[in-house]
Amino acid sequence: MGSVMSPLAALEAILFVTEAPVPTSELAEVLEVTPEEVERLIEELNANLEARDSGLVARSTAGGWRLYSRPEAYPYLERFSSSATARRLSSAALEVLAVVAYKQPVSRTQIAEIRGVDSDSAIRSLLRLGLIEEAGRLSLPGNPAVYRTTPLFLEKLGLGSLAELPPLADHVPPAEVVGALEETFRPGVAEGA
Amino acid sequence: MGSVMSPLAALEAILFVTEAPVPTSELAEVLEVTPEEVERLIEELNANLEARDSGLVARSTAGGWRLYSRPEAYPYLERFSSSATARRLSSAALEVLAVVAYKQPVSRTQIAEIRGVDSDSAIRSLLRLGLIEEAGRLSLPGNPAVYRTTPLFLEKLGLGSLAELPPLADHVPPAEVVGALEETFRPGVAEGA
Amino acid sequence: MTYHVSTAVFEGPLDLLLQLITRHQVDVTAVRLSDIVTEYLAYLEEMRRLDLDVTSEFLLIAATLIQLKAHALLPADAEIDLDEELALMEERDRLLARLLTCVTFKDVAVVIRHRMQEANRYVPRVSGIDQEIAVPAPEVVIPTDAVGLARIAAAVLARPKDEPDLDHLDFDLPSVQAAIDELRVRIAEEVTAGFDDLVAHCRRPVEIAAYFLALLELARWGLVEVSQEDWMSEIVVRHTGKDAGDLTSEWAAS
Repeated sequence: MGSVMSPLAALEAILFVTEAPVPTSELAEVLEVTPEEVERLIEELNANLEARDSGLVARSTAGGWRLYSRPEAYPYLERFSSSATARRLSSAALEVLAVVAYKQPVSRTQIAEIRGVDSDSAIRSLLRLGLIEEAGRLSLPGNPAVYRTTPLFLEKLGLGSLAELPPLADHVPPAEVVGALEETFRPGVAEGA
Repeated sequence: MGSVMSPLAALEAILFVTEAPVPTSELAEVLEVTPEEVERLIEELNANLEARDSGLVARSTAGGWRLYSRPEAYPYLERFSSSATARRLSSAALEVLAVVAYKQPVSRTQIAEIRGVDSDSAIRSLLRLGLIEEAGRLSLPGNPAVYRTTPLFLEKLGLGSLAELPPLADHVPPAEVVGALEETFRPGVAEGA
Repeated sequence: MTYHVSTAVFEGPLDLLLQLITRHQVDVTAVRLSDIVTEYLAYLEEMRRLDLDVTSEFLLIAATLIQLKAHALLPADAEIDLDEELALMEERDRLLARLLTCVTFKDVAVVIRHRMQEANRYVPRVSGIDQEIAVPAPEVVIPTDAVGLARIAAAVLARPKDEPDLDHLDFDLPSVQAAIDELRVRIAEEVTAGFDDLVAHCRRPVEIAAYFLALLELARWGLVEVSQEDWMSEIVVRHTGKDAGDLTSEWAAS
């Protein structure tokens, strides 16, 4: 084997060592080929991986490409090491994450207002896990920080961008639930039996 | 639940995610095959990698197996390491940098203790980017390295010396945690385990 | 009158209110306001008794609820103060809007969890570049200034160590339902088996506990008979020959 490597092999090596998804344009620059050629190489790589019964797959998340183990390998990885497998978020942390995802940039107080409960510990947890980050400060007393989601959040959700989040409108309660709630809290209606 | 995976594909996935070489015996246990079968599977894996013009190779080092990028990929990785993705500082790396800046010299274990999560990959990143460096070793079991910031770090932040770092006390949010600050970090004690 | 207040888990006043409403909606379409108010107040009382943190927010919502209830009880021809009426309507609308927002985000959080679980099964490599790259350190961009770094350091170092943060812990509890399914198959094949053999593959005590719970459930359904000569001897499990078809236990959901 000589010392020159095919662009296909070089692409795989880069997607292997990277610590975050790599945009197509950047891959094109490093490999000195066109972005179209990068897309074609990635297709070829995935076809090869599939054909050779590989445990790996190249995926596009957070606006870039990266190698991942196939989901079917997950049970083995769980058995192999607990650090390789993700920690599960509490429902409080998930709710805060949902609020930040759709309302960013959003402050601590605004999050607490929406959830109706103090959310500091969940926010700390998400900051530590790198799923949200500070996005500046408000010019209000105490200069409260506002938060936004990180590229890691997109990667962990397998999303290309925030635009791919499911529309919030799809999750507003259906009309009959809203109607029942309104009925319940309507003043001036005598209590029925 | 996904479909079942072949031991060959599972082996590749494990050698892909691992951060340290995995001994044959451990692979045998996780894959539920004999050690001889593991050796055979690794041979098959390397034959497959070669056949599909992969940028990766399974190699045995330090008593175990792991996937590595091929040496021929070096020129590409060199170019990649100065690309935007490779030099972007993650929020985890930024946190580690902040800890090292204010607590130097500080060890891997102490950093993990302070942050509450494993920080090895962030430390590696900062070392590679030349923002921190080894500052000696502790006389403790395993002789763990301690880290300090580099002149490049000062230059990047526009500081003349470490003495010009803003005092930490100015940025501790609530008064009651100030006391806990010193409590958090006790050199030597943290390193005990 | 007596109220049995179970130890429900709720996060804050909105969450409590939502849970009370959902519970009532199980059997009736329109929820009776007075039931909700009564129960909400009962919880408040219980929380005070247990010395739990009853914030002003709990009280504010209680006050709105009581006002709405009082208003609903007034005879239709009673004289009303228009200003008060409007203020109450505003309060009510605000409460409704908050409830709806809260429900919406709870709902979408479930979707996010699902997507994360799916995506989590794809594991990336995190070790970075192994080869010693012999080029000068690349131009790194530090996305903050010295003051920003001080702020980050202060925040990291101030993390309380005495209250362990359990928010991200995955207890990785074994599934009792899975244990039930597995035991049903095995006991039908083996007819008689010792409990120790049935759990021989378990690695952690908590897994054995899951199988034990599963065993109790199977015994309750009459699918197995369980005997033990004395408290130190082996638990013997015998198939009764019954097959109750597709049973779902209360564990199925968890």
